[in-house]
Amino acid sequence: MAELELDSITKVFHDGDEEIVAVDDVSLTIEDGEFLVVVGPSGCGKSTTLRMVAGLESITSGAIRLGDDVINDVKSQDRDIAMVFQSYALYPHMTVQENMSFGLEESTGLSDDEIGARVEETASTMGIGDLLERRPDELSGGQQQRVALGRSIVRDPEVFLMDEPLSNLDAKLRAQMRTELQRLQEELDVTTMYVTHDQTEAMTMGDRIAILNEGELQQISSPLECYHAPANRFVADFIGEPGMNFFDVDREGDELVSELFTYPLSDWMVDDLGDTSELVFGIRPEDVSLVDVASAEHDFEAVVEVVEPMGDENTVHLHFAGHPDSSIVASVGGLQNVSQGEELAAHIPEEAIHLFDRQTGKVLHNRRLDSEEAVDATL
Amino acid sequence: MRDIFARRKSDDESTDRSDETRADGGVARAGREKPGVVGRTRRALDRRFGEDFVESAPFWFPAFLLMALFVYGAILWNLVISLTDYEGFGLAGPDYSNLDFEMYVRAFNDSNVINASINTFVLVIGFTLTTLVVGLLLALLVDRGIRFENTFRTIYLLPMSLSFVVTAQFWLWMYNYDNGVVNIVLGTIGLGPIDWLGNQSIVLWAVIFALTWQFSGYAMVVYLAGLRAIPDDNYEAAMVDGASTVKMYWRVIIPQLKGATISASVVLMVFALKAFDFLYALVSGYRPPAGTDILATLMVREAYQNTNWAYGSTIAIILFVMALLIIGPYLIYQFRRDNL
Amino acid sequence: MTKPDLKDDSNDERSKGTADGGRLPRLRKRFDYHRLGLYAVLLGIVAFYLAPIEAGLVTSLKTRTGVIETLPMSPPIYGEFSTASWIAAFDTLSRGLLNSALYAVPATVISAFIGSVAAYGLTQANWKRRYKATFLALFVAGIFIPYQAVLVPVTRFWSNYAQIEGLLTPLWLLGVDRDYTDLVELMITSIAYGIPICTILFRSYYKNMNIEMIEAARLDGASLRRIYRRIVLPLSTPMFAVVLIYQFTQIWNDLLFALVLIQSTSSDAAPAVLILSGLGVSQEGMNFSLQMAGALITALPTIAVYVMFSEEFSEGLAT
Amino acid sequence: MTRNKDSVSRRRFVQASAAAAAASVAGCNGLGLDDGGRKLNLMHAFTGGDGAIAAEALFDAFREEHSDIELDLEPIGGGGNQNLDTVVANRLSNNDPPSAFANWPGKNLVKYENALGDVDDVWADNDFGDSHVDEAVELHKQGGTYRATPMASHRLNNLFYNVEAVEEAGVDPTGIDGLDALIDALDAVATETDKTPMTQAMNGTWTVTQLWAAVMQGQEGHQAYMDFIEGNGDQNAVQSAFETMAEILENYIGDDASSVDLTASNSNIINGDAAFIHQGNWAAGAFRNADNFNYEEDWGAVAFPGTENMYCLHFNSWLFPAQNPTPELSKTWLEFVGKPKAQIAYGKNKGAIPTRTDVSMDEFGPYLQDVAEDFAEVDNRPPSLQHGLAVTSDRMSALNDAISNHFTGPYDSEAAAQGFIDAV
Repeated sequence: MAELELDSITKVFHDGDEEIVAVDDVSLTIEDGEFLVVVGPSGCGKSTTLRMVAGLESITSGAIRLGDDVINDVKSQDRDIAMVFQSYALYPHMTVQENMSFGLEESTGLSDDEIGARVEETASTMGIGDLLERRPDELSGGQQQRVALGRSIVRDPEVFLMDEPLSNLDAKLRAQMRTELQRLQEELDVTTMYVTHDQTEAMTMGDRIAILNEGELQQISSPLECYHAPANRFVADFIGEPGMNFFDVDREGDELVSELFTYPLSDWMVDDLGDTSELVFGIRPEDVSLVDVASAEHDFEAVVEVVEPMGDENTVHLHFAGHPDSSIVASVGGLQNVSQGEELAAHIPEEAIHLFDRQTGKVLHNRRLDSEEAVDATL
Repeated sequence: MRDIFARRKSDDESTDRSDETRADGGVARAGREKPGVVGRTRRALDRRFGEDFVESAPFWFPAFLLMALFVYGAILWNLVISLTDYEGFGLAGPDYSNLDFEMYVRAFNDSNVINASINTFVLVIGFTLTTLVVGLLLALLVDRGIRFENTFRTIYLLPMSLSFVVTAQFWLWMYNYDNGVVNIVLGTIGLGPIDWLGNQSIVLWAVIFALTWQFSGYAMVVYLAGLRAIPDDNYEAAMVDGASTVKMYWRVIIPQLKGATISASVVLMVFALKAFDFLYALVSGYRPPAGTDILATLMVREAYQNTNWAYGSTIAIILFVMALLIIGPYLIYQFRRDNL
Repeated sequence: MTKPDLKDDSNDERSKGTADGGRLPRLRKRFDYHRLGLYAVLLGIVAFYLAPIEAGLVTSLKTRTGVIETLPMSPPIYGEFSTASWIAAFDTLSRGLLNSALYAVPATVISAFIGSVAAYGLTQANWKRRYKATFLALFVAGIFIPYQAVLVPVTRFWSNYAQIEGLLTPLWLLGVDRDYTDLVELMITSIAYGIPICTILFRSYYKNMNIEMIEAARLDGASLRRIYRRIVLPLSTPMFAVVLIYQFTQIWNDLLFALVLIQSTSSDAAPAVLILSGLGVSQEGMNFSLQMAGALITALPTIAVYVMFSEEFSEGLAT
Repeated sequence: MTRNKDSVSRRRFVQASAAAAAASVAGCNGLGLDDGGRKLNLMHAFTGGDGAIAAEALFDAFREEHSDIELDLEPIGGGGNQNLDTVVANRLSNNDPPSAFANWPGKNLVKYENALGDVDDVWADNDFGDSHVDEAVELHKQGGTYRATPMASHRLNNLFYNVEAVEEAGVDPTGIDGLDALIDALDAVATETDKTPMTQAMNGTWTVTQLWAAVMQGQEGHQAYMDFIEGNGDQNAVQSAFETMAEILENYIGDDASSVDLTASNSNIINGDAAFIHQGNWAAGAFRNADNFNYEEDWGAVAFPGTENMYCLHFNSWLFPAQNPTPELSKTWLEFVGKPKAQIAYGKNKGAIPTRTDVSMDEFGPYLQDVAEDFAEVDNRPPSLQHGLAVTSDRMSALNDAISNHFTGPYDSEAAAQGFIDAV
């Protein structure tokens, strides 16, 4: 087991005369035994990063260290890294047994008996002990997924890499495998780098998550931190479903002014903002509460457009009164009765707002976490 | 699928950046592979041509070398020989010291070459068109959900498995003046007999007919593959729109067979350029029946029978250029469609 | 080139008895007379495609007078039946059949193998597109060049620069005729000119192979060579069938290289097509019965291969 | 280029060492060691029918005399020596010449310039110069040196006929004394019988060129023909010969002529399907080998109309390649073919007369005896056009191109004549 360190790695692809920077100066460290989820929209460079770690792509600049060794120029087959692919990439002409033995045969000097024993042991841990003689095309998708995992685990590698391994499963199986993967990873305690575009997987599985966009690392921290204290507007937008509401605002003294509303700030807020006056105002839908009439200074009149009942909660799409083109989303309890066309007020608590620099996207102020109860109380 | 196309930058910017990171990563690079000559060359090659250029070389290089020597090296050598005056028995070999275009001048003034070029052109165009049309009709017939489709297809394609030499023998007999099937069949409807292989003005078409017999099955297979790639709903939509069968094929289906037509045409044209085997076997000699002399036969006759090596090479180059005129656009077409 | 998807389609949907007429069910139900006409046309075309072969077959089984006196397509049932032509043709050609097999089989196997390895290497190489395209274009063009353009250099190469007769001394010591030098030259030539098509055929197959699977094997610790040996080669079996059949037919059937490298039909090493090209045209005159028997004997191996593997054959063509 | 010399010696070294190795392994030297244990490699085109029979008789006679020499025979079929020439040309180009090959002497030697060796000693040692006909002496020399020895001679200006057919038409072949008379005779056959008046193998061009030479000689005379082959041809004469020929080919040779080859045309005479044929007298070999088809009873021969006083000359000779793989054996062979035993064995079976003047014609049968008599009596012995003696192979090829392009039907006499004049 070892620590995996990415030190300012960059990947440039060439397409004709054009250079495409797929991964741009990404540095991060995965602690020994840590489960890091790399997440980002498609095309953000997450898979390329993973493939550079695997040795399947060359590194344009920067260094990758495994333990104390730089592995930039170590061939894939010598890196002692196992990878689970989106397509599972099982060898179709081999039985499950052979699929799982292959890596051990190629990368270790173990005897056939030892290999057999290890394969059987791993297979039974994975619950595929009775499938050993079957070929991949005789297996269900979930079983193939297990075999692919088993094939990686049996090698007992330094690092696990997983490239969207669950995306080919149906929703239910995916949820089930998510938990199982977490359990396995904890048991095995192997450094793991897990790539996904699915934020649910990112939030639920990782010890930490790394968020990439356009090849650049946006933030790396625990899931909750990413959620509540995003480093920039992109992270705030990307994490969370439904996504954060954003409004362009200008700060005028101790007020935030947009064409939709004017939002007075308390003194403790003003201090955080420094000189920047062009801002983006952000508020998560669950932090918006709906009240009958605008009674406080952070209440704004709004009209309900659509209500999407989800059972435990309702997602409510509204627009500010007098601004039919505007839009704000609120998540409210499933039992709160809201109907289309209803005129009411949206309460946007000051404790819960995020403010970003409109130019750089960087966060200037994140919500206060200790005011959680206060928010709830207003409901 | 990889998600790589993240961001486009202008050249300048990215160069700056990589320099920058290189400076940053100085410590990290200390542990890398020692930059020996081999390593440097390898890295330079990989950087120039793409990743894995060197690593994959042991696999593709032997094939590439054999092909480079036997195909492209030989063509270049042939070009050089065509610039010499090499003829007769090569005890002295070609004299490479004195290269000129004399042979080309001779070729362009040689009525045999002009004649053979015209015949080649007629053969290539006539053969390709008839074969495509016949192949398309066969494909449309076979694609109509018939029973025993495999059997029909196998039979139509059967001649394709035969050697040109075998085909020539069969058609020599088919075209026989007194006893050939063709004349006997025509005789039953009161036509002929026709001297298919002896009459200069029709012999080329007789050859085209025989070659069509051999290759239309091929065109059929290519068109079938093309037809099968057309989604069923295209047929259904056309029928819902009330188009007649003929109109549906003409307006909806056939236009979608462009790709198949291009692939098949190129292959057929090149087959026609190579029809030497057939014509040789027809007479079992280097001079094909009058009226069918094509560049392929003329080249072999000049070189191997008349030992005019340089002149033969010159004709070969003319033939090669004709082939290039067909292959070149095809390759560009394939490149544009991302098939290369 | 067109993608080969003939096989799947025809097996699954059509020929396995879609009694309701496959793609155009409505048409079928509406036009049953047309259906009848369709089969009549199809059978007529069958007659056209089989006529030369049928005429050849019956002619080969007739006496020389029978050939002249009976209709060319009528079977030899009125006493003009004779197997003499087959016996004579086989006598003349048996040597050639053996020679053809001697070079066509190894040349087929070797060029297919080289093509497969090369295509594998190309698939692995993650090259810049423009180089890759150029490289592939060279291979594709290599399929299509008229061999006339290399004929003179190839003959000069073998006769003046690559004299392999000495290298084969052990063969001569075993009593093999020296004419077989030419056959070895022919074999190597056939291999070299078979490489472009073999490579491209395999490439079209490997291109559709799951790249992640290869990468998985890499990460499993296998070298490129081991990956080929243990993953790619076993998975190439269907394509090997296609390439071997196609290449074998091509090499067996080719006359041009045999003609310029072996030259004489009387050479001990003359392949079947070369002997066939001169068969029956002697001072004896055209003996069509003999020629037809010879043509059929020469064609027999390729016809047999074709009929047995017609699916693979058409797949090879359509690729 | 010196490289070729190197490669020649390299090849020969390789061969020699391989042979030496073979000999030492075999542990004996009974392999005919004169030329490093190699066989006498002979290439020829005497395949099928009378050619094969004559060749077999020839080789048997040689084996009788030289039982220690092993023969490695390479017969190469195909009309007019075409395929043989090609194979020989390639073997020579590839520095892999045969021991000797059958071919025509005369101008035909030009294309083998520098590729043929010196056999002056063969001629001198055996007094071939004295024992052979005069024409043979000059025609076998190139650059003042003998390059080949002759084996037999055919006559080219013949008109053969089927006796029954001409009788049915009421034609007396011996009375046909010119081209006009020939056309009358052909016309008589056409009107009086259902036979083809003249059978002509039109599936190749060589028979047409050959016929033209005969018509030229018969209609325009010996001198006009000689002028033509020397390059001073009179265009009118050439064209006039073509016009006459066009009249024959258009009207009297049958509809299927273009698919008829030499053997089929011979068969037409034998079967009685045709009345006349113009051919070299190898046709007589084919007639003789046919069952129940006898000279003067069933078939006859006259000189081609108008050429009664000529013997259009053809030689079957054996050429001696330079860089000879087996110089000693090859010379033994060339000596052999120039001697009576070989000339009788071959000639009587092939329908050719000896090139020696001292051979008894007893064994040759009545037809060839008549030919030999004619040979001795005629005033002129012009060299054959299509069979190598009169023009180089390049020119012959050009002549055949002209025939192929203009005179295989439709018949364009003017263009063909122009082509011929340009060719020589």
